Amino acid sequence: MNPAADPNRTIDIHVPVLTRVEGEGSLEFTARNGKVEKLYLRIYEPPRLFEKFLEGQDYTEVPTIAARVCGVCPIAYQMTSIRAMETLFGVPSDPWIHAMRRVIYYGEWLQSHTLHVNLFAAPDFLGFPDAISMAAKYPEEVRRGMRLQGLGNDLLRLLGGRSVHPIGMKVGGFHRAPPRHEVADMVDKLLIAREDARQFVAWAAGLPYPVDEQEFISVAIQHPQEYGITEGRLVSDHGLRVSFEDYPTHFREYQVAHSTAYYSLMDGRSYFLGPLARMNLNFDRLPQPVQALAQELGIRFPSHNMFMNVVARALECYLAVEDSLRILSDYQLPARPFLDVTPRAGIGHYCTEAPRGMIYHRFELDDAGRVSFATMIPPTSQNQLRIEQNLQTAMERFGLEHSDDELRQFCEQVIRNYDPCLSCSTHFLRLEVHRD
Amino acid sequence: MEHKPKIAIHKFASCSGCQLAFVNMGEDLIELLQLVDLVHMAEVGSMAPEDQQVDIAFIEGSITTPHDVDRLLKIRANSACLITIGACATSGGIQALRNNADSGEWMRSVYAKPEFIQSLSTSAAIANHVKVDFELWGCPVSSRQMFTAIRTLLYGVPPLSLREKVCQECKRRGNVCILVTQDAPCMGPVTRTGCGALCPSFGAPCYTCYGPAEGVNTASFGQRLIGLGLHPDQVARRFASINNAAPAFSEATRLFAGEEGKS
Amino acid sequence: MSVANCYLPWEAEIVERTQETPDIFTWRLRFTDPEIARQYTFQHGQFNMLYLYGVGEVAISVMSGDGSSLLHTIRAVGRVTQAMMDLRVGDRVGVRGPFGRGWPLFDARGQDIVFVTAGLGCAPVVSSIRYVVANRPDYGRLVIMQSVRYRHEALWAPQYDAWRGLPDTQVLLTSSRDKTRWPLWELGRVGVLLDQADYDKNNCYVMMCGPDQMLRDTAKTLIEKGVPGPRVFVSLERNMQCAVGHCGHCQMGGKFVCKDGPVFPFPEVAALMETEGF
Amino acid sequence: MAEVPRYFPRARLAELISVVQRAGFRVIGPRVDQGALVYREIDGVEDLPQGLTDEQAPGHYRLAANGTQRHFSWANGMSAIKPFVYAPRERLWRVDRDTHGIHFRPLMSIAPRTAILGVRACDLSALILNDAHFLRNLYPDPYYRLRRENLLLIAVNCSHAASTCFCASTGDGPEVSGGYDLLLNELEEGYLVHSGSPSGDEILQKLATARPSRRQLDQARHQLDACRQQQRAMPPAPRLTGLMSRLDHPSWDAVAEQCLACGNCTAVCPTCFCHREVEAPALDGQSSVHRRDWDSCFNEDHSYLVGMLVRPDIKTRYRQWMTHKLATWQEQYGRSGCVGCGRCTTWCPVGIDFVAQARRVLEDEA
Ligand SMILES: Cc1cc2nc3c(=O)[nH]c(=O)nc-3n(C[C@H](O)[C@H](O)[C@H](O)COP(=O)(O)OP(=O)(O)OC[C@H]3O[C@@H](n4cnc5c(N)ncnc54)[C@H](O)[C@@H]3O)c2cc1C
Ligand code: SF4
Ligand code: SF4
Ligand code: SF4
Repeated sequence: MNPAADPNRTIDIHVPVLTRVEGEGSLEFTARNGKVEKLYLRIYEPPRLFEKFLEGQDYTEVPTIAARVCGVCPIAYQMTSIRAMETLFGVPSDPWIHAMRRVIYYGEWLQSHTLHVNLFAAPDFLGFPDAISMAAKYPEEVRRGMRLQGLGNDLLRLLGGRSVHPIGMKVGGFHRAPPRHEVADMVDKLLIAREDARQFVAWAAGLPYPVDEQEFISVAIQHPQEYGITEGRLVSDHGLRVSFEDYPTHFREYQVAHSTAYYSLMDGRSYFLGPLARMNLNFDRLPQPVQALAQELGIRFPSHNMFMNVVARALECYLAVEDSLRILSDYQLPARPFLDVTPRAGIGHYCTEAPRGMIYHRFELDDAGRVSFATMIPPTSQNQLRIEQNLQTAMERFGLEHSDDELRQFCEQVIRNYDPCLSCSTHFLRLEVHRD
Repeated sequence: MEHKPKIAIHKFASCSGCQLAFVNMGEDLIELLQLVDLVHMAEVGSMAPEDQQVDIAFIEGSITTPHDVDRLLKIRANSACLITIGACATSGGIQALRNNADSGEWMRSVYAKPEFIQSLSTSAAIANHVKVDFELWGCPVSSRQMFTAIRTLLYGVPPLSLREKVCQECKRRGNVCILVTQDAPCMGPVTRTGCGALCPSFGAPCYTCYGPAEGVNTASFGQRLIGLGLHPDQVARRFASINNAAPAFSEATRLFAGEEGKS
Repeated sequence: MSVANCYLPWEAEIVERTQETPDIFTWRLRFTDPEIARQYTFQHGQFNMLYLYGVGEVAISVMSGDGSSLLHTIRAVGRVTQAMMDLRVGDRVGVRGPFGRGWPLFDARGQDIVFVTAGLGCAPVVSSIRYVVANRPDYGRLVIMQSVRYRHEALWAPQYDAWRGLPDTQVLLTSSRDKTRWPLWELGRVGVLLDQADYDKNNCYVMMCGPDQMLRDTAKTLIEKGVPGPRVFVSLERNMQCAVGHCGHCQMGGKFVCKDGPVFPFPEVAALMETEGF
Repeated sequence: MAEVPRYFPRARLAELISVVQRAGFRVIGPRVDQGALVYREIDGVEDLPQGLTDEQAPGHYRLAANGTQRHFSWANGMSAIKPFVYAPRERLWRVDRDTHGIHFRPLMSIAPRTAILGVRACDLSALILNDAHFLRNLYPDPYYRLRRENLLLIAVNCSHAASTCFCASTGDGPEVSGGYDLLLNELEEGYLVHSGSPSGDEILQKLATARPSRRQLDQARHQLDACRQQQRAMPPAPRLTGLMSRLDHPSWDAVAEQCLACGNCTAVCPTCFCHREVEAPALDGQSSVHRRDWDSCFNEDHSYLVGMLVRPDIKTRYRQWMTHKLATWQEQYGRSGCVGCGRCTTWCPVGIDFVAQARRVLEDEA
């Protein structure tokens, strides 16, 4: 152990590359006289200007291109743009399509969440520098996580053809209805995976987490009956209750002079998105078996301990398995897996719950169904301000007397906890480093 | 095998999807890690510096900043074999669309304070900057492509690279051609094989994510798309998609966007 | 070759390995199954499919030997052959064969024999030269013409020198890319040797191996000089994968080079060799 | 149609299928998929198309209702029998490595006993050509043979020719002349059925059939006669060898402008046999599987030789396809390799008309 350092020293920490996050970013902060003075989360991701590429594209092409913003949550990008256009075109809802959309979403959640819990987060709490060294000590746990991740990929493949940039969805529904025998195979896999998923939650809930109580506003999609994913309205635990098209009146993006990226504010305040926010708002909408497991394991929501985000993620994995199983067990082949759409001019707004939290799209289309203006706001940019605030208070509470190394490690943990997806580069810039 | 080969996966401007394809190998990944040392892959927390000597460096993403160029040169100098993975690294990716646009103008319209952005005006393929030993096309590459490449290299043999058209695999799978039965603007006849004819197997038209095949006849095919009812601009956009900067496709884009005469 | 499954290789061991030039090596192979070794026979000009574990197969002429001592000379040019160069004595490979139609050495008895080769094309021919040399009394004059790009690439140079000393034997060599002329060597393509060759054009067999263009040009010159067309034989190369006339890659018009060839009387293929694309 | 056929009404078709299934065969029949008819496994008569006909033209295929109760009133679908005997992808053998060496083992998948229902005259002719290529060879192909020996062929005489059909001119149709186990003629209200083999006899015995009426026999004959009136005709085989003396004809350049070299034609052609061998090593390095995949002379690697391509461009590749199919095939197998099914024309994405192109090279007025 390091001898305690002087908490009043000037600390300059620069974590050059954040590891075990999606994409690449870095953190830089300076403390003087026991106070954090400056703290930047930097995103390396160079701008890729997707919103611009979308201009002039036919609405049919949008899901394909939008997916490329992020290989980690392409379904969220595809689905949000698809639903934005469908609402504009007035496409009626269809129970089969709705159910299958939940399943493909669960696939993405499961894939992304298990990857995070298993390979990114667990090494932090079990004291390993990375997943590879953890795997040597915990081979069975790592394999179980990989099996569940594989199951997420299988769900994605069933409806989308492949796990990264799936090709199965279109405006109006799906290109293909999976044949019965493929669904039956999937049901078998889900049945087997149930127990894995329960153990996975128990394991995740039992990791030795620090306590990091934070003040924050949770924001998520809420649906009257279901755990909100692709349908519903935006709610917060501070009284927000609005439809998706009201997003622009409450949420605002801004760029700050000293910072590297766009930040988002909701009614002038920072807010928090992601699995924990969803659990905080929608726990009572979870299917019975999922709520029961949480109770059995003593998991309680709402919670303001940031590290419960990992547990929330694990519980959503179980949700994904249970609910997909329920949906696919009653599978019926539809006459057609999509509805016809007729493009029309106007503006379509939509939000869905990406693995990392709510994502917002807005498309302006002309009469031919071509995009004239696009906005896509990923969850990580919305969480950005929250992460920095979290770091600031958590760091002071953790104690600046810790060595630089320990501080650095702690910061990384805090950041990773959000599973920030830095690939969602629509609004991230890379700027010069400002050093003292 | 005397020494365990070292492999690294580096990321430039990309969506991380190709790396994810690697992580998505599932239990094969565990098998693979017994055969090789993964010394650099920020996503999973392995972080050897760029100047560590490796046997195989996989590169994801395109080159968009001067800093990228420095990093890439360092990686190249220290890798016995350098392989690009995915459309971004191999052809510049979807973001290469800005190469033809006034990117200053684009930046201004997307970002309030573009003066902070340090960015080359283009999104360039890795081969535009350094020598590339092999290219794995696809957006994203599949896990299979990656481990087949690694497996073959472990045998001391360059990976095989098939460049036939998607149609061939589509027919092997027994799919009905949706271009012929539904007038769907499927790009299979100009797109390189590798995906297993995924889209047409789902009844969806191919959109070129594996890049141009060998010996493509884009002029004739573009005319055919016009015959199916597409406007020449739509034809140009079919080519100017995921691999818009691949020469065969950027030429086709110019041809149908009618810019041939202007330049 | 096993008639039950013509696709299935047999295991063979590399029992000896010689590096001939920086990129050419010779293997001596032995089938590990003694029964197969015992049954194996071949004709000069035929080839085997050699399989590299985990990578694939290539067509390689059989130089000489029998099932327990099979010689193959290979030039490392691509994926499979370059990796084959790294194999060591004791390593195992797969072998299928022999395939195809060989040289007409039996019909050619009593006649003058003219060998013309260019580049590595010499491999399939060298075994036949050795055969003729070993059965010298059965044949008339022996003329060996060989062109290489550079003199230092001449494989088996000592062997050529030895042949030069045999009675009734002429060895003519040329290098097409060297700048200086060496003693006993000409400069230029194989054509420059044809006038020096001494053989009875009405009673000879010509056997040639090399790039298509050289084969075509030389065959035409020889026929113009009066050699009967059906006495001029060429060994052709085409992409080969199955070696049994199924996969279609080696087709040249109506011929399957793997089973109808690789050795053809020139008139059978003359027309196709005139046009690009066959 | 030498001996007198038997007759059964349409309602009994289901029974025929179940008799065949009970005899231990999986039944492959025409099914609608993505707007076309293709041979797929069927469970029963309900999976067959009914009242559908096909409209085919260069680069164009559509199904349309024709107001009948018929199941076979269409010309042909996307593929013939080829994929069921010569699989698009076939694992040939596997090799395992251990400290003793490498061990080869053939991978002969057990070919299920397969009945194909709805086989056309052109398909059967093509099958005979497939046999010639794969079996009447110094090295018969064991994989092909296994599948071939497990086939039961239930053929149907065509009652309608598509605009792309020209089997009458190649002598391969529309009437089935042999090589089947059972042969059907579909009439308005039922089927005439012939047996062509002992297996056919066996099945026919288990089926309740009747003597056909004169009217029914006439109907079958008229249908076939009508079907012989086809819009396209390939020049006779001896003329086709003339392609080889026209290798410099300018129309090869013209067709190369249009051809995509995508190989759809060779893939749907029931007689094309080209394939490549592919190695699939296991990740752990302890074993490897060697397989073959359909290939096409339109692919660059088809004619690859170290450092060069024998056929470097679309022109030489298109010319290879046409000259092989129509001319040099005759040298190999004693007849042209084209059975007049017209698939290469229908399924060409840019609609190159095979017959018209052959005529252009031969400067033959249609
Ligand atoms: C009848 C015959 C006899 C031959 N005898 C010899 C010999 O004795 N010694 C020798 O060194 N070479 C010989 N060759 C040539 C040898 O087969 C090729 O050099 C070899 O196939 C190249 O394979 P590669 O994988 O190293 O090259 P790549 O360039 O990587 O070729 C890839 C693949 O293409 C095919 N291919 C490429 N070139 C040829 C070719 N010329 N012939 C057939 N298939 C090819 C093979 O399947 C090969 O694996 C012979 C070829 C034939 C047809
Ligand atoms: S069919 Fe085309 S777009 Fe679809 S996965 Fe394959 S290459 Fe990509
Ligand atoms: S060449 Fe065309 S018409 Fe002839 S058999 Fe083949 S696909 Fe049918
Ligand atoms: S060479 Fe071409 S035309 Fe001939 S069988 Fe092969 S693929 Fe078909």
